[in-house]
Amino acid sequence: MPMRVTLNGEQRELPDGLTVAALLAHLGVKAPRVAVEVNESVVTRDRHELHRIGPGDSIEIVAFVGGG
Amino acid sequence: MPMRVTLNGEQRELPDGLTVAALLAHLGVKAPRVAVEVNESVVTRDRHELHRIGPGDSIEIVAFVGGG
Amino acid sequence: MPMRVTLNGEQRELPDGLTVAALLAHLGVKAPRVAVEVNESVVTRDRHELHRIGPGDSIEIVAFVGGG
Amino acid sequence: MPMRVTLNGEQRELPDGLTVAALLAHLGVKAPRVAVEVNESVVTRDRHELHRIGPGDSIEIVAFVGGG
Amino acid sequence: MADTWSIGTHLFTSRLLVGTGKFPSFEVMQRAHLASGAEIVTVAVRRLDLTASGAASLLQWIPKHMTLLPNTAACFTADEAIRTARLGRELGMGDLVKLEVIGDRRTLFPDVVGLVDAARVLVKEGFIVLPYTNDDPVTAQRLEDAGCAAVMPLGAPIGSGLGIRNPYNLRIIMEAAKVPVLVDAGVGTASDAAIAMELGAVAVLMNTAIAEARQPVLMAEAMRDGVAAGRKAFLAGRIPMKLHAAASSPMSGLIAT
Amino acid sequence: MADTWSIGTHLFTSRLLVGTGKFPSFEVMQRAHLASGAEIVTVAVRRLDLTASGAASLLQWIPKHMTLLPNTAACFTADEAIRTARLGRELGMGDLVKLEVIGDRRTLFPDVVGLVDAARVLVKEGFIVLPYTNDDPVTAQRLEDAGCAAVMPLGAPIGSGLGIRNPYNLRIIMEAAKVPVLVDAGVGTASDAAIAMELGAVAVLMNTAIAEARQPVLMAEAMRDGVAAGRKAFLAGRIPMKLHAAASSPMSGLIAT
Amino acid sequence: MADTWSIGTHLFTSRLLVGTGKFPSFEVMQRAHLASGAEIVTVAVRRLDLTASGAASLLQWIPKHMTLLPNTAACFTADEAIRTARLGRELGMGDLVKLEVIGDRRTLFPDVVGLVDAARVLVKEGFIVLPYTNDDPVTAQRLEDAGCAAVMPLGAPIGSGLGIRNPYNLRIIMEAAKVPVLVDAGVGTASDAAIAMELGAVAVLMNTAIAEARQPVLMAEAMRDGVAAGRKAFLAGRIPMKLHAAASSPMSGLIAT
Amino acid sequence: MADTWSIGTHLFTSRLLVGTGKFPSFEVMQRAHLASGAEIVTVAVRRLDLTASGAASLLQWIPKHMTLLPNTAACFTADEAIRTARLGRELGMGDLVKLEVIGDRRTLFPDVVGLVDAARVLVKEGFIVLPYTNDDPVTAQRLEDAGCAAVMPLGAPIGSGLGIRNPYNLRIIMEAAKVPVLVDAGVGTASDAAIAMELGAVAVLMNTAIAEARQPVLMAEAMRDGVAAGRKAFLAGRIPMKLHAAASSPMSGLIAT
Repeated sequence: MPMRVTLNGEQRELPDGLTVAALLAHLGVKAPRVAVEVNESVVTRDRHELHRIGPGDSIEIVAFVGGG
Repeated sequence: MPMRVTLNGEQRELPDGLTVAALLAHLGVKAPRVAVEVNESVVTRDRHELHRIGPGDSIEIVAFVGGG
Repeated sequence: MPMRVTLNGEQRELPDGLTVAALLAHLGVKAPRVAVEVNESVVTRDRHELHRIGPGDSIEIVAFVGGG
Repeated sequence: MPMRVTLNGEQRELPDGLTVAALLAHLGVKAPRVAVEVNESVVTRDRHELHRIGPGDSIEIVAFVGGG
Repeated sequence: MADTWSIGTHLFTSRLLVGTGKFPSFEVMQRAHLASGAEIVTVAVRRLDLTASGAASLLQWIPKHMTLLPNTAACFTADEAIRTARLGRELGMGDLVKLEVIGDRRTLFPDVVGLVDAARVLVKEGFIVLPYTNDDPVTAQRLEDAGCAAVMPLGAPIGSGLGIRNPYNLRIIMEAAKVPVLVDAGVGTASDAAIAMELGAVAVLMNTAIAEARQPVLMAEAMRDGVAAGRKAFLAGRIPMKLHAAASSPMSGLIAT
Repeated sequence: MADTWSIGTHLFTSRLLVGTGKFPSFEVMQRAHLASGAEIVTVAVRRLDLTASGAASLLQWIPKHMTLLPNTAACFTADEAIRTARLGRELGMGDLVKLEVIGDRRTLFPDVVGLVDAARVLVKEGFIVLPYTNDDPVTAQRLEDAGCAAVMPLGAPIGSGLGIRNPYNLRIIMEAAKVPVLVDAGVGTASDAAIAMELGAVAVLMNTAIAEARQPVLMAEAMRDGVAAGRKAFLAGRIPMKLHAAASSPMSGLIAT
Repeated sequence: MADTWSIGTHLFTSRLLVGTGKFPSFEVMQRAHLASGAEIVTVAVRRLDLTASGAASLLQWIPKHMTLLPNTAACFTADEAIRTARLGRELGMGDLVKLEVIGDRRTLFPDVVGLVDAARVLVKEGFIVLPYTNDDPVTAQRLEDAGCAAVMPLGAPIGSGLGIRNPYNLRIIMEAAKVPVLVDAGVGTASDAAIAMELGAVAVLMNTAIAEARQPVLMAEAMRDGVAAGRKAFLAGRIPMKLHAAASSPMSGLIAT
Repeated sequence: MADTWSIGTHLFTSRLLVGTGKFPSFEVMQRAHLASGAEIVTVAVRRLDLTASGAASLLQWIPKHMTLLPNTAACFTADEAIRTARLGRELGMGDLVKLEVIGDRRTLFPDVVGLVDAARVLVKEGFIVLPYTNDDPVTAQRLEDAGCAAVMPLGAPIGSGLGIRNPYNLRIIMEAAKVPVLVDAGVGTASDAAIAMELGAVAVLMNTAIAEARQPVLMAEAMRDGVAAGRKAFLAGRIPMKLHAAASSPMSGLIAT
C-alpha cells in the first residue's frame, strides 16, 4: 500500500518502504551525480541503500546546473 | 528701369538707384535693429542715406536671433 | 563615612548618601545641561533629587561637545 | 690654409676643401649610421665623397638616440 | 513653491545639515552655521571635564532656531550607541538621534549588524532614528524596516572629502526608499553636495568640509548654494547626455559666402 | 567682498553667461534670464526674414541691463566669422564678440587654425574677442597671444550636456592664462557649472542646459546657484582628499563600556 | 617566476574564475572555458528535472582539470544557503563553496547579516568558504574573522557590466585583508578585469561578461589576457601620475635653428 | 584569425609600439622590447657627441625584426620638424616618421598649426607620416586630409601616466577617421592600454610607462597583454551596462524552504 511524499516540491505517491537507492532507480535517475536531501538533511551516497523513505517525507533530488 | 540684385541670397528686381535707407523703406523693414552688408562690406547706419545700391550688388540684411 | 565610586571612569571618594543633585552641587557643575548615568542607566532630571548614589556605583556625567 | 665652420653648433677650424666623407674620417666617426646636414640640407650617403665643405658652412652630424 | 521636507513632525526648508566638530573657534563655527542656512546641527556626547571649571559651553554658540541632532559617534557597539543616544536625549530634550555604530577605526565605516540592532531598540524607545550607514541598498532597506525615520548613506569615508564615490548605489537606495535619504559624510566641496542632491537626496549632512576649509564661513555659504543648486537641478529636469553636439544657434539663415 | 570680474572696460558681478537659443518661448526665456542673474547674453546674427512682416524681435525680450554678446555661430571659415562679427557689431553697437569658427558639423568643435586667424583680424579692428575654443592649452595660448580678451574652452560638445570631460586640460589652461578663462559649452546640470568654477574658471557660459531643461526657469536658478557655489568653494579652499577617514567627533571622552 | 595563489590546500596559477550560466550552448561554454585558461568554475545547485529523461549533464562539458566551485546563488536566507552548500558538497565531493546570501532581488546584493551567520556555520562544518559580499570593508573583516578562506567583494551588481564602481573601498579591503581578496561580479570588459587586478586583487570571478558577449570564446580570451595584464602591471609597479608632461626623448642635442 | 593592421605597405600583427627613451640600461630596454612583442620602435634624432669615441650605439640593442620609427620630438617649429624628419630618413633608410611639433614645453602638447603644415610638406616628400596630435577631432581630420597615414591622438600628456583622459573625443575621432587611429602618450598602466583598444584604437604607442616602471620588462609584458586584451574585447563585443543586476544562476528550481 502506497505512501504520500513531497518530492522536489510536488505531492507524489510512492510504493511503501523504498530506500533512497530504490527511489532513484524507481525514478530512472541515471545521472551519476545527484544529491538527495530528506526532510532538510542530506542523505549521503553511502547511506542510499540504508535510508528508507517514510510517509510524509519531504525529498529533494538536486543536480548541478549552470550558474555564476 | 529696374536692376537685378541678390538680396539675402535671392535674385530680386529693384528700382534703379535706391539708397540703403530707401531699400529698407521699400521692403517695409521696420525692425529698428537690422544691419546691412553690400558686397561683403557693412554699410553703417550713418551711411544708409548715402550709399546707393548698384546693379548686380549682393545685399545682406541681418538681425539678431536666438543663439548660444 | 565616605564611599568609593567610579566617576567618569575614575575612582573617587564621595560623602555617603549623596543624591545626584547633591553630587552635581558638590562637584560645582553649573552647566545647565549635563546628563547623568548611574550604573549604565540614565537618571533623568526629575529624579536628581531622589536618586541616591550608593557605594561602588559607576557614574557618568556627560555634556554636548562638538561633533559631526 | 684652414677654414672656419660651425659643426654641431660649435665653431671649428677644418683643413680646406674637405669632403663630407673626409670630414667624417677626420673626426674619426666610425658610427655606421650618422646623417649629415650642410647648411640645413641633408647630404645623402651617396654624395659624401662628392660634397665639399666650404668656409662658413654650418654642418650637423646626427645619430639616433633613445626617444619615445 | 515652498520646497520643504520633514522628519517625523519636524518640518525643514534647508536641506543642508551641519556639524560642530573641528572648527578653529566657536566664533567661526557660529558664523559658518549662520552662513550655511542650516536648521539642523549635529553634536556629540562626551564626559564632562570635571577639572575645567565652567568651561565655555558649545550650546551657547548654537543659534536658538537650530534643531540639535545628537550623534553616537565613536560608539563601536550597539550597546554603547544606545546608552549614548539615551544620554543625548536627556541632554537635548529631543527624540532625534544620528545613530552611528562604527565598525572600523581607520575608515569609520558602520558596523551594519550593530547598527540595525541599535536602531530597532531605539525606535521602540520612541527615538526618531537617523542612521549613518554605508551605501549598501540592502542595509538601507533593513534600517527602513527597523523603523528608522530616514537613512543616511555615506558618499565616502567621514572627513575624506572624496565626494560621492558610488552614485550608482546611492541612486538604487533612493529609488527603493520610502523614507528620506540623506547623504552623510564624504562631501569635500560644493559640487559634491550638488551631485548628491541631483541624485535625488533629500538633504546632505557635512562637518569637516566646512570646518576645515581654509575659509569655513565662505565654504558654508558655498555648500548652502551647492545644495540649493543641486536640489533645483533635480527638480528642473536636466537635459539628456549626447556624445555629439546639438547647435544652440540656428544652422540656417547664414550670410552668403 | 564684491567679487567682480571684467572684460576690457566691462565690469561684471554675475559669473554666469546665458544664451537665447532653443527656449520654448520668449516669455520663458525672459523669466529664465532674470532667474539666472546673468549680465551677459549671447545672440546670433542671421538673415532677416523679409516675408515675415514685423516679426517679434528677440531684443525686446532681453532685459535692458544685460550686455549683448553677438556670436559667429555656424561660421565655418575665418572670413565668414569676420563678416558676421562686423554685422554683429553694427547690430549691437558694442565691441564684444563671441568668436566661433566651426570645424566640424557633427561635433561643432572649433577649427583652431581659422579661429586664431579670425581673432587676429578682429582684435586689430578693435573688437573685444571672446573665442569659443577646445580644451587645448596651446591653442588657448595662441588666442591669448593674438590679443583675445579671454579664452573660452569647451567642457564638452555644444549641447551635449556631458559636463567637464577633461578637467586636467582646463586646469592647465587656467594655470597658464593671463586673461580670464570662461568655460563655454558642455554643461548639463548645476554640478557641472560648480565643477567648472571650482577648477578656477572666471565664469561659465551655457544655453542648451537651461533652454531645454524640463523647467528652464528653475534650471536657470539652479545654474545661478551652482556657479555661485563653485566660485565660493574655489575661494574658500577645499579640504584635501584622503583615502581613509578622519573623525569629525572626538574619539576620546567616551562613556565606559 | 611561477606566480601562484592558493585557497586552503588548492594551488592555482590562473587568476580568472569563470561561471557556467547563460552561455548560448554547452559547446560554446566549453570552448570559452578552455580559452579563458580558468582552473575554477562555478556551478549552481538546482532540483533535478524528473520529467526530463537523461538530460544532458552540465558536468560532462566541464574539462576534468577544472575545480568545481558550487554556489548558493538565489538563496535568500542563511538556512537555505547552508542546506544548498551541503547538497553542493555531496554533489561535488569537495569542500569549496561560493557562499551567496542574497538580500534583494533587484540588485542581488548580499544580505551581510545572513552571510556572516551562514559563513560561521559552514566553516565549522569544514567548508572552505568563499563569500560573495559587497564592498564594505567592515563586512569583509567580519567574514575573515568568521574563518572564510577568502573574501569576494563585488565590483558592481551581478551581470551589470558596470566594472569597478568603487576602487577606493576595494583598495581599503585589500590593504586590511589577511586572506585572498577576489573581485566577484560587475566586470563588463577586459579593462575592468585588469583594473581589479591592478588594485591588488588576487583573482577575478565573472560569468555574464563572457557568456553574454557577442563572441563568448573571444571574450574569454580577452579576459584571460586582461587578468594577466593587470596582475603583471600590479607586480611591475606603475609610474606615478603627473598633471604635466615628462619628455621621453631628450630635450638637448637638437639641431640648430 | 590573423588580426593584422597596416601602415602604407607595412603589415603588423602587434598593436603595441614602444619607445627607446629613459630605460635604466640598454640591456633592460632590449629585454623589455622582446617582452613587449612590439614590431615598431620609436627613436629620436640628436647631434652626435663628437667627444665620445665609439659610444655604444642604440641601434645594436634593437632587435633586427623591429621597424624603426624616427620621431621629431622636441621640435618646436614645422621647419625643425621637417629637417629632423629628413635626417631621420637618411639615418633609418625608411619613410616612416612620427611627426611631433611641440607647442608648449610644460605639457608637450602639439602645435597643431605647425603640425598640419609640416605634415603637408613631408607627405609631398614621400614620407609616411604618423603625427602625434591632441584629441581634437577637427585637427585629426585636417591631418588625415593632409595625407597622413594615421593619426595618433594623445590619451594624456607625454609621460604623465594619466591614462585616457577623454575617451569621448577619442571615440569621436575613431568614428570619423578613415586612417588608423593610434593612441600615443598618456598610458600609465596596462588597463589604460586595454581601454584605448576597447575604444577602437588600432594600436597604442608608449615609452615612459614601460621604461620607468619599477620592473620595465614585466611591465612590457603587462602592456603586451593589456593591448591584446583590449583588442579582443573590442572585437568580441562587450555586454551592455545596466544599473541593476541580472542573475547568472537560475532563480527557479530552488529547494523548498
